[in-house]
Amino acid sequence: MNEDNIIICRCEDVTLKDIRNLIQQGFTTIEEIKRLSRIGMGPCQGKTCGLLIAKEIAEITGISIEKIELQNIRPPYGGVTFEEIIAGDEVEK
Amino acid sequence: MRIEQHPILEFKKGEKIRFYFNGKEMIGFKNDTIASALYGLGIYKLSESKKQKRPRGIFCAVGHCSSCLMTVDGIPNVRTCITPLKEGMQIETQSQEVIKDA
Amino acid sequence: MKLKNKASVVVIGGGVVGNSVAYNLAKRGVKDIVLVERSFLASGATGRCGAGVRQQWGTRQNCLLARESMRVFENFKDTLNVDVDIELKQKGYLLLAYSDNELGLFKRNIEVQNSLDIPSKLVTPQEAKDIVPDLNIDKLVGGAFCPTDGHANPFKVTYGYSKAAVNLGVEINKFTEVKKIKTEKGKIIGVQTNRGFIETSKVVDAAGGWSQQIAKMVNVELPVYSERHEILVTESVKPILDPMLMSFSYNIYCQQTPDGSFIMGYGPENEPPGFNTHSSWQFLETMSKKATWLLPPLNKIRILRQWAGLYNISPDKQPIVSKIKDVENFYVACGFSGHGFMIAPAIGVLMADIITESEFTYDVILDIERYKRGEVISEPSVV
Amino acid sequence: MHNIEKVELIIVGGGPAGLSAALAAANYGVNVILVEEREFLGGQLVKQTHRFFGSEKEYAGTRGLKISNLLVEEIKENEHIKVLTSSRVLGIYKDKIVTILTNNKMMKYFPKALILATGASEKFLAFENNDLPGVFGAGAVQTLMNLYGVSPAKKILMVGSGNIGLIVSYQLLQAGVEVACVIEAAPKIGGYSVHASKLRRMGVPILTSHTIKKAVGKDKVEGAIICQLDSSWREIIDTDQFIKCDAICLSVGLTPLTDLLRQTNIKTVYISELGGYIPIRDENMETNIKNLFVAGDVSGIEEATSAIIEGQIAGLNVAKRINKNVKYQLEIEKQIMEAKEELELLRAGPVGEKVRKGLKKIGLNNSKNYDERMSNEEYDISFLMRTGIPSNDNLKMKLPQSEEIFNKGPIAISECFQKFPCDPCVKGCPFDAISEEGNINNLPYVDFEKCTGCAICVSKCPGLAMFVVQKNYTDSTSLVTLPYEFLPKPMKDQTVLVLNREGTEICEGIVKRVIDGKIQDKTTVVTVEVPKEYFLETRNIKVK
Repeated sequence: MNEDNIIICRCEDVTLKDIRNLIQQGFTTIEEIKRLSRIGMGPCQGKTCGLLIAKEIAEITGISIEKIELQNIRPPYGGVTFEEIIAGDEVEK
Repeated sequence: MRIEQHPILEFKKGEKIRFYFNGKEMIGFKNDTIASALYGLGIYKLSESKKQKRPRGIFCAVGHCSSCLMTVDGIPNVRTCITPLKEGMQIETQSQEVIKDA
Repeated sequence: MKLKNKASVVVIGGGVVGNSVAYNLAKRGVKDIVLVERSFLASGATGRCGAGVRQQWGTRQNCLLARESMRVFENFKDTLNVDVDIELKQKGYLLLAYSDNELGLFKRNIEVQNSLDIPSKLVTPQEAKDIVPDLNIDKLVGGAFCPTDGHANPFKVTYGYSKAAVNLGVEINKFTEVKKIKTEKGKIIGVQTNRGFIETSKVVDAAGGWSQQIAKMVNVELPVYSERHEILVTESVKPILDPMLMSFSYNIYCQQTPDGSFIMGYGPENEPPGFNTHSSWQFLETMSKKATWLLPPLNKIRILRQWAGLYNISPDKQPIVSKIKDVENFYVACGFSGHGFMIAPAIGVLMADIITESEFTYDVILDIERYKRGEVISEPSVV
Repeated sequence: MHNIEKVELIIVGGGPAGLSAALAAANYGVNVILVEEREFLGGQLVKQTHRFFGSEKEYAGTRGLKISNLLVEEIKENEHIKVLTSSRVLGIYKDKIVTILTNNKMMKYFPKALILATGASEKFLAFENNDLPGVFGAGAVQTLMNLYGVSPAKKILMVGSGNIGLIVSYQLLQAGVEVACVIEAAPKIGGYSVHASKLRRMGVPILTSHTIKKAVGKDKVEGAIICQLDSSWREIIDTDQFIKCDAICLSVGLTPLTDLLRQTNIKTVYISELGGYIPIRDENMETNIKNLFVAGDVSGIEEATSAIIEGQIAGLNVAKRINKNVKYQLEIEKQIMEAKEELELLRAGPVGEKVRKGLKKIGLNNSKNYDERMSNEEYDISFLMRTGIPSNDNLKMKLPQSEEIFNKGPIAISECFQKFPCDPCVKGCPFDAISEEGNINNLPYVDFEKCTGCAICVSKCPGLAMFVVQKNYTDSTSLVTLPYEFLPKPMKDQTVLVLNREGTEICEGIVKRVIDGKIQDKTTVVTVEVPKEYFLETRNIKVK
């Protein structure tokens, strides 16, 4: 299959080829691949691409998938606008 | 394309909702989300991917994958698959110009 | 991948400073350089900072270091001879003054900056509005603007330096944590890591927020402490903010990156010193009020993620780039107080001068003894 | 300035696990805030038009969406439960504050306990053009069809033959969508055999050891290229095949949605049998962080029934901690024990092996040995699990051994050959003619002496695997009663086409009886008269 035409990260438009290149260059953690290719930085924060990349790393490096960690998840889950935050703080108890 | 009759479920189409897609007037139904209304009208491409401009449409329909992002009433990146359709909504395909300068 | 067990110098810390030092040393012909990083490269402050690149400083030497670093950023590929796009965006920094004496300070700084060919200038509130149409110029007294300041991708810069260093023979070891620095009669004999012992006589401490912990291994007390600074990133939207917006009095920095997302933060009040990098909801609340007052269109924009990193604060908020008298061949590059990324290229050159005992390329005084000599030049322009 | 609301229990997620956790805790006086991101409660349940498996005690035999309505009704009546729909938990912070986005405001809460029931998200698959519009997750197809009445396609390719892949394929047929075929990368079907048989008798092929290589189309799916895999799942060259379709449905597995969970410093571990990275927790569903519980698919992928029970266990444990009234403590403890037993029973049998193996890896190997309480008859269903069609040996097992049983009149035949926990046929038979020898995981056997051929079981069976046969209706014809859930419905005396287990037309038949009452709940029971030689092959009809 043509790796250029296989999308791993929908939010940031990253292909399987990009991911495999990075792994082969020695970036074998999702945190590194994220910083260099922006996977996991989009609105879905790694929900669709996380597992796929973990499997690629396991396949190419031989590390068992149990040892591969997904990226860190930080608040706010699903996003929140500045306005919504301010509105919440101004509600009088 | 709407399911007219179903052996298990009844789809009592709620009242009509008028909305605009890239400026064109369209009709959806009460209880529709933006994405389900568009899909029912045969509109599958909801946006373009960031870099390669590949067509993007509904994938998960439960608000997880962010593949259905559109600009709604001027607000970008709205997950249309979980946003209820409302009267008069302005929906636009969203193709983000990525600023690549210097 | 086996760890080299003998090195001429071991650099501790895989951030942008550590990699810049390793590269610049190798460029001077120093052989057998080994860099050790306990996690992945740029996993510390480098990878968590706002990554602005600014030349508008108050002290002459900071301006000098920033200008020299900007030259590297401007032709990164040729200087380091690596094919890495650092996504440099040069749409300037717009500093905002909310009092006459703050504007006066900008004026004096601009004189220093212009004397070093840094093209900064004063701007009136209206000129500021022309640069940032959505800016709320209420209460704004004036500002300073330098068109060549901007933003670079911190990960790409770090990986660029590390690639260049490897090309010159440096060994980069990720996931390698320093446990002990062995000394005999006050002389360094080697570094003990979780992956083995490296025999060396020279060590460079570029461990960012943990520099003081590394220094303790050779019982040196560095006059620095670390504190948490929080930061957030929004979703990507169409560009509405070209320059980095920054104000010391209003205490904020805010930048729209090439990708279209905003990165912003502010200097926390009464943050206890320590190594805590947890996020807080209080930060979201304060940041929201500050940011939307300054740039109203932010109201409708979604915050995607918040995180935190460590500032390594020195007494005068100036870097400490120096050898340590009591421990031969132990060098430190720390205390960047939140602006290490933007001057890392020059810091690497300076540290290479110190280690190879050559004549300083830049006329700067950043040695640790300055505190004892009382030559403390405090740098006002820090958020 | 910081208005923080102190509360007792926050439950995140309004699906089966969250609903049952809320009810379990609120029934013992705990004040619950149930937070649901969508504008409706029920989670994925509301899209499940099929009848559920499992024990009748846990709603088995009822359609998914009805179970949801039952639970949601109870929630509405319980004044201890405050429901926040269209609300999303944003953050769980170190200082135990939980921020929730509700009616456009970020509100702050300080809960004593937290139950995360955030369910699962669908796995994505790497093949060419996998981001083309028209490539859907199975949940998306169900959402469009069953929630919004929008048809996802005219002709669709189903990738994956787990229960979801099989059930969604069947629901697609009901919605009038043609299913080109179901492809499965493994050499055998993943889901229950009864679901596969339902598809095969509608003429839908199931291709094992096949995978998708490419979606074809410019702005929308117009077709797909599939290929064959060898035993180690590698592509066999030149086995590419083009499938004409205008949508591709991926149901290649769910993975726990642990995003919120991983904001805390909870320990997670990758367990392939449970769908991916799961939180470490004890048998009371509590994680390594005190008072932080998990329930449902987020704690490991299983089905809705186990999610409901896990929700009960988590809810009851919170009640035990918050409601200090000694009077209740014993009662709660008893209920927790019962729920754990129920769960263990549900996970018994060969089908539960994968889940048990996964749970064992995090130290939850349930002490009781399942296998000895089950009948240990061994029989080979490998053909069935590869094709969805029972072998002749399988069929012989369920048929009467002597000829004259057929002279007695109509008798029920169960084509359920796989041991999994399910008992609606046993519990539903008014004449106690069907038994599983006391263990829900055993195969059901019909006692032909007691069976009157009343066909109640035909509409009760969640797998539509019960049929009634009257071989000697006349000397040349037989009557076969079968379940039918499609449109148009047949009418009495109408001539229809008769299909066998592979969906091929074998003869014509005359409809003698159509039962479509309330008890049938939309599984129409059709009795058709067929030539006697086809009395054992008649499994479906096509109304002209």
